[in-house]
Amino acid sequence: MLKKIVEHSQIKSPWLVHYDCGSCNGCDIETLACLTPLYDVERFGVLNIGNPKHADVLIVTGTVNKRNKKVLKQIYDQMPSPKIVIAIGACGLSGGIFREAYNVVGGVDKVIPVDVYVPGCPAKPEAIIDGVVEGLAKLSEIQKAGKPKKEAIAS
Amino acid sequence: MSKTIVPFGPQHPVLPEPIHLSLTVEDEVVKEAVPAFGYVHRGLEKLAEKRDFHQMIQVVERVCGICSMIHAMCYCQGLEHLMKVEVPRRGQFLRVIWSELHRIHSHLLWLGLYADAFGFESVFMQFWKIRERIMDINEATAGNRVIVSVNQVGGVRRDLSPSKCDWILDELNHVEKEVKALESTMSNNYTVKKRTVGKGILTREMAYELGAAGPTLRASGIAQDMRQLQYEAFDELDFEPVVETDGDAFARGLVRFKETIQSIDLVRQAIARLPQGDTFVKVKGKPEGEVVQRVEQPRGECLYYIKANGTKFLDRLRIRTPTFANIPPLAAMLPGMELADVPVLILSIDPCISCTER
Amino acid sequence: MQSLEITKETLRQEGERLKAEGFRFVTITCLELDETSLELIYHFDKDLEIIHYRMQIPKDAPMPSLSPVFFAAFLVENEIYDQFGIKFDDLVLDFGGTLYLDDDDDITATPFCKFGVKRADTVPDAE
Amino acid sequence: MIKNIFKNFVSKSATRPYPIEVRPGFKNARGELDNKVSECTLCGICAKKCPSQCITVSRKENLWELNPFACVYCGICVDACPKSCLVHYTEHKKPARVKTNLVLKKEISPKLKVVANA
Amino acid sequence: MTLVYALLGVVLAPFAGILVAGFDRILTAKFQSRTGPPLLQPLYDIAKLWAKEPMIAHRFQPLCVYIYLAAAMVSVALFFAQSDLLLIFFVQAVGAIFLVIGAFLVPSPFSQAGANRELIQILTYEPLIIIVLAGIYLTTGSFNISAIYAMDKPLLINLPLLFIVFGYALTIKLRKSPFDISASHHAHQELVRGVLTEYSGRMLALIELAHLYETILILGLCSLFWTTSIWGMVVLLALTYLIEIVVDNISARMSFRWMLKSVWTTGLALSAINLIWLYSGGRF
Amino acid sequence: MFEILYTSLTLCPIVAALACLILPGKSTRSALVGMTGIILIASSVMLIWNGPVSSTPAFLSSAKFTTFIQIADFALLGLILYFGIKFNNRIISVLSLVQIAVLAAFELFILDGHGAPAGLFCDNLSLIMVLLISIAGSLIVFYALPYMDYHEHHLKLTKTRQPRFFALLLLFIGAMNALVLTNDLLLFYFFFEITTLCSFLLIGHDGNKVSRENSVTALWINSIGGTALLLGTVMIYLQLHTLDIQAVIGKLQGSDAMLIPLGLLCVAGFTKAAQMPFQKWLLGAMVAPTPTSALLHSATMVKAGVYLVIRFAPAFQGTALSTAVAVCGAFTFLSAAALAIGQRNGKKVLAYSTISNLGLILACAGINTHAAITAAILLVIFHAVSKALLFLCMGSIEQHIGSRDIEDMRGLFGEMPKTAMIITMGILTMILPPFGMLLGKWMAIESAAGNLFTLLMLALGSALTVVYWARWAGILMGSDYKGESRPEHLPDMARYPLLTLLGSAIVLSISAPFIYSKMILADFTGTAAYATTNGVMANASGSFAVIPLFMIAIGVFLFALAKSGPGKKGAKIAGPYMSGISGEENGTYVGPMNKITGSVQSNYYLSAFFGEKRLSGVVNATACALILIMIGVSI
Repeated sequence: MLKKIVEHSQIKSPWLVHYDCGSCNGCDIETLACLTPLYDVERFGVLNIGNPKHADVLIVTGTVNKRNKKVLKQIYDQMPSPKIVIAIGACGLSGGIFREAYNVVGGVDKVIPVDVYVPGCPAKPEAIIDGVVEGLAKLSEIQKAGKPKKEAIAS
Repeated sequence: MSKTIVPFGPQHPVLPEPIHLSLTVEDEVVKEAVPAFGYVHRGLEKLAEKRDFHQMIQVVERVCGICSMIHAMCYCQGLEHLMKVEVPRRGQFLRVIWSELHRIHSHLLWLGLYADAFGFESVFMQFWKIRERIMDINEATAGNRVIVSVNQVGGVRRDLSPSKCDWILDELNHVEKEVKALESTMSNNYTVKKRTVGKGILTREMAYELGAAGPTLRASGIAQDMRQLQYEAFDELDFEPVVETDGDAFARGLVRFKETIQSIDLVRQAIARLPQGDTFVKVKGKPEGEVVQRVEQPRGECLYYIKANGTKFLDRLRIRTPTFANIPPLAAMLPGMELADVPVLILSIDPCISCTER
Repeated sequence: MQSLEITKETLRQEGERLKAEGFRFVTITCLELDETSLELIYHFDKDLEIIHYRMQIPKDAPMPSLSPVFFAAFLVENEIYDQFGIKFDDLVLDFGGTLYLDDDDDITATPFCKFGVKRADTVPDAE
Repeated sequence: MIKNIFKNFVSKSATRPYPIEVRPGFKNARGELDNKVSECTLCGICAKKCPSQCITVSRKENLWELNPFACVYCGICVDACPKSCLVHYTEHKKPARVKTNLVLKKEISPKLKVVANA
Repeated sequence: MTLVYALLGVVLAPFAGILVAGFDRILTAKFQSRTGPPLLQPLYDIAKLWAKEPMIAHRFQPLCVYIYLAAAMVSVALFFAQSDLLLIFFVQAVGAIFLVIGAFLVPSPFSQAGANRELIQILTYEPLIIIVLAGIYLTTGSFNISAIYAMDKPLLINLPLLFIVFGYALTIKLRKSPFDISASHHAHQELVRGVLTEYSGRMLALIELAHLYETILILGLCSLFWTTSIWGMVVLLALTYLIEIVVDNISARMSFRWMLKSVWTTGLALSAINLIWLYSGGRF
Repeated sequence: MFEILYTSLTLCPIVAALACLILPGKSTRSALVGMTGIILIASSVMLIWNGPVSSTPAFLSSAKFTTFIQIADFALLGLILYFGIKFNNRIISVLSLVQIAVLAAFELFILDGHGAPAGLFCDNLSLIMVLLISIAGSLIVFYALPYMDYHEHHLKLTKTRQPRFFALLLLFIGAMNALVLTNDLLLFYFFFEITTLCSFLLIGHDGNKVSRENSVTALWINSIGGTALLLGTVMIYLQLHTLDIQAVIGKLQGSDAMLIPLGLLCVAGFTKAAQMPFQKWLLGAMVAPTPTSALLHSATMVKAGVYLVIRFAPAFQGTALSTAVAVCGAFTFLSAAALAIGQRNGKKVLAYSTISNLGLILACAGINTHAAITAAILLVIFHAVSKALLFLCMGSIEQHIGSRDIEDMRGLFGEMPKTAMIITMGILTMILPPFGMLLGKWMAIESAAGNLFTLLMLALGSALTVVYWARWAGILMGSDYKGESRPEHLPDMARYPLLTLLGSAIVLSISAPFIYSKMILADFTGTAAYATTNGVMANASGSFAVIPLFMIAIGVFLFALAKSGPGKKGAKIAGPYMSGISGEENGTYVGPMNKITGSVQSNYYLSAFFGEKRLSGVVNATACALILIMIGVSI
């Protein structure tokens, strides 16, 4: 019973931490737009909690560059499991149009494991909502598979 | 005294973008603020050597997702100057319409973030709710909500049908009404005034000397707006730069608020005077020579320096963005302010770090 | 694009004069001309009029900084140090080549130079 | 502000109940990119024009390959396509758990093959 | 009998707290033209946090958190046992202090600054609450809650200004604008989440739980202002909470200096007026 | 029996003090000091066993003794005059001359019938005081033994000055014991002046410029008190023709007459208790070696002033003077707490906290109801114990880290876990329920609810108190987790006093209901202020469940302790949140120019609100005005 409540809650209460990892702001503002009245992701219990130590979902927008890859890694490490990483936008997925620029490392998955890729340039709020839903679905599948909680689903 | 050093950013929930400030504070009063950059630096000016000058349009659009259209417009203007191409009049008007729509959406976005910086969540929600109408216009007219990709060398890629124009006007009426309903909050609310009036004052002289640009400059009483250069169709449109004289965060807020209304008016004027004709001309050949092109972005004066050598790859592309110019004023206005004011002041220059670092 | 010539020696002096005349510092553009020389273009603005000053300099020589005259110049000079490796003396805030680039990478490289040179002197006070 | 929030309170909330109710996309919206590969001539203009360089065309293997996770949805390729066989759907591309390229193989009709051989 | 009441209070308070917090979030959403989360969202949040991987930033953090929770529970128990108001308040203060100490433990600038701000918040509301309680004493002749229930007239009639003063304390305690200075539910402030920054997972769940207890306690104190009829009490509570949410939505967050200055001056002035009136024998 | 105990409590330390001066050798001295301490503790315990008593031993009434005291009195004043002239301080000289003149006139012309001195009086209040002075005092002296070695080692003295130091400490304790046991006003005055002189000498012990200046300050401020006390005594005698304290109180109880001399006595108490505006001397006293500060702050010196006011409180019950004392005390409580917030010098925080708490005690004395006096006495007890503890810990810390700055104590737990633990517990006993200090504060606030100004100031002051203690406690326990805390060496003579004091702070707090019913209640006539059933202290206006709360607190504490602590299984240790750029070391980050920067933390001292510079002037002016009003209402 208690276990059910907890498992249900884990899916009903994803708290976000958003890191702009060198994005052009396009995906950032679309991520922010998700929180605003028209998309209102708080319907799904999503809060932009801003602090990796409290967060369940890491939303990364933008290309990883040589300086912020350490930041990204650190934020990921500071999140307690279970955690989900959602990469947003062409840059976050592969480096997008900037792949060949000299200071760009590439997609987010070059630094940390990514659970869901949300394409778009920028990804629309609808797509981001789809991404979060997809991420939660993945979490729920892992719960069903009965993996021990400690194993970060992303790792 | 007791010194505290706070690493503010790059991952910090009140800063929308990764910039770092090492703040030395004493009892939360900032004594020293040292910025650090490079968290968004991609080096895209250098990409001009790998992408041809047409493809670079899409690259410079992504210098900044918020004023993407205006970046591309400025870049195209520069190339059109080098290639001696005249954009058809209709194309010029359409560029004005989209660029002013970008200004509206950027300012609304900023007003929301600004309210969020001083902890006024419901105002943030309101502005972002209104902004969605502009995003819808963008998507319906140009196919994408944020990065519209309408520019090409020689004109614009999309056209507006008369019915679309009417619909835009209708939506803009709504926007104007809803924005004006928030006017008293932005200009009269006690808590808002307490948090912004007298914060981060840039005097007229300081603002000019530190090279501030855009609303930051105009809030200090200097009526300088690159649209006065009358590029594109601005020669035919009535507009006066919005100026405030106090130079504080409140004044900068007011300037952007009024500019939002002004831009709505400019879009209306442009739609009313929209001539018939082509939207673009075909361009041939390769650019050669060098040019400096300036336009007014939502954040201020943006400067493009383009040097071309007659091949399809540019020799050098240099972008001086408004935030780049506004960082020194920001560094100058932070000391003496409270830690709680830091997000407000950072927001008050409307920073676009991805512009700054490119 | 019309432009005036300026030299290292007259830079500060000219800057002071422009400031007194009410010019605003806009930016500096750096170009690579060939293997050994670079060009700096200083842009100033007054009442929407923009003027340009040009200066050709060798790659490895340090430059006087304009930032003591125009504070706003510190950022762009740091950027040029990062990208082209020109060292500016008397910078009011010296990032020492780490404005954009990171330590563990090729901080000594000059990513914007086609004819890359090793930076003569690297981070000033790195320990 | 009081007036404003009470107005919000009494009127219907502005929220679009997205995953439950999906709003139809705008007519020209640049959503998912697809290739009606049967009409494609594999000319490679799209690959050349693409600013993100996410399209690869291989005439040898008759493959048209798109990396939708690097595509910036600018629509240049669609505009440039001489056959108008590239389309943007108005719906956005759905998120995925693994990155896979869109690989389309053009079935070469025997007749064309003969021409090619000749 | 009092022990039974106290135990019941301790058991039921979190559920009531969840409902209150849930309504709060829905109402806030409505005021912002949003749909808002489900009613039981606070429960989901706490349950989820409870199941997160345990992670602490300092070895004594759990100590501080458990004491914070225990203090909140004991003060609620004392409240339902109709005990001494001052005592309840002091016990509650233990929790507040340990929350601060816990935040001080970690060498993180955000939690340290949050702790300092939290102390300033304590500094701001504590005297006000003591004065309000003294006002209650002056009206009823006792600090015991039972004495209030023995009154035949609601306290509010004699303590209208002190109720407003109490409202300040309420706003600070509920972490609502303009006083969401040291911590807030969303991290949209300069200190990330201030005091709460360094707590995570299970510890944060316990803090949220303790916060629910505190909410119930403070609403309970609020209910004392109208004890003569149950409807009066309900209406008073509902109205007060509604006003809290409205104020939250129509004001920006202020700085702690402003809070200290303005709340002390207006709060003390209001209470002085009300108290002088009581001292001079004024009674309805 | 009582006479023997009296002798061993007063004479024994004085003799031991002389012996300290004469006998050479460190080990002799240690033995002597240790023995005296043990005698003191044993005697005080036996005294309490003996119970309240009032007697006039024969030696006290002997003419020789009287003459000896008279001569000693003049010698004392002469010595003070000498110091006044030596340090070129006009106030001291003038005041001591005034005192000599008044005393001479008094003894020669007025005091002819003072043949039979009033003797000794030992009620429960005195008993409590004796117990505190003897036990806390002895513990402090024990602690001083290793401390002074280190101290002198640190000062690089060639010739030890310890004989003088320990002699003064013991003399001080003896004088204090005599002070609280005497029933004769003139004798009281004599011992009062001895404590003044002792404190002057102890503050100036290190002999450098700062300590000399501060000792002179202490002397001139306390001379004001001495003068006021003497004038009050003379005026009382002029009207009532007796110097018997109990007789004086008995005659004055409930009357409005004679408020001026009582007012003067209160002023004397205020100066000794370092109340605003006389606080300066106690702050200056911080330059002395820490055992001195501990002694001055906990059981002796300042408590003499408080004792004086509490002793005479029944005499002015219900008068305007009483209200004035309450307001003055409450004002000191508030303003000293505010000033403490602006301080980052740990010793100064402790000093302001002492001043503030004494203000609270005096405010209770001024409120002057049965409940309030109970609060005052409880506060005296708990404050003495906790404050002695805090000062001694502070001494250890200062010797270990070489700084008094609170900011330097960040993460002290990693450095000296035992001391950090003890001092944190000590701080918690100062501010948290169910410990005694808070019980006292609860009683004080409940008693003050009838007095608007007192109430407002107590409410504000108690909030301010929480701020400065809590932030200190917080940073003490913080530590870098990675650094293995190394075992800390505390000398036994330092550790046992600390542990004893901590233990007694807790045990005394638990037994507060018993202390009340057994020790305090007996001094009052009429109905009890509090009923103490089941360890709950309750009356009509409220209740404080001391023992039940303690049970819960101990249970929770043990549970919580079991849940935390080092190496708790399962829990991952995460570094602090640094906006995503933490450095390798805990609490550092990668800042601009890729430099590893320590993110310095510090508390807020809010000098704009609570700075000494900003507040002192206003506070002193207000306090002066209040003191004048206090004397004014007496007229």
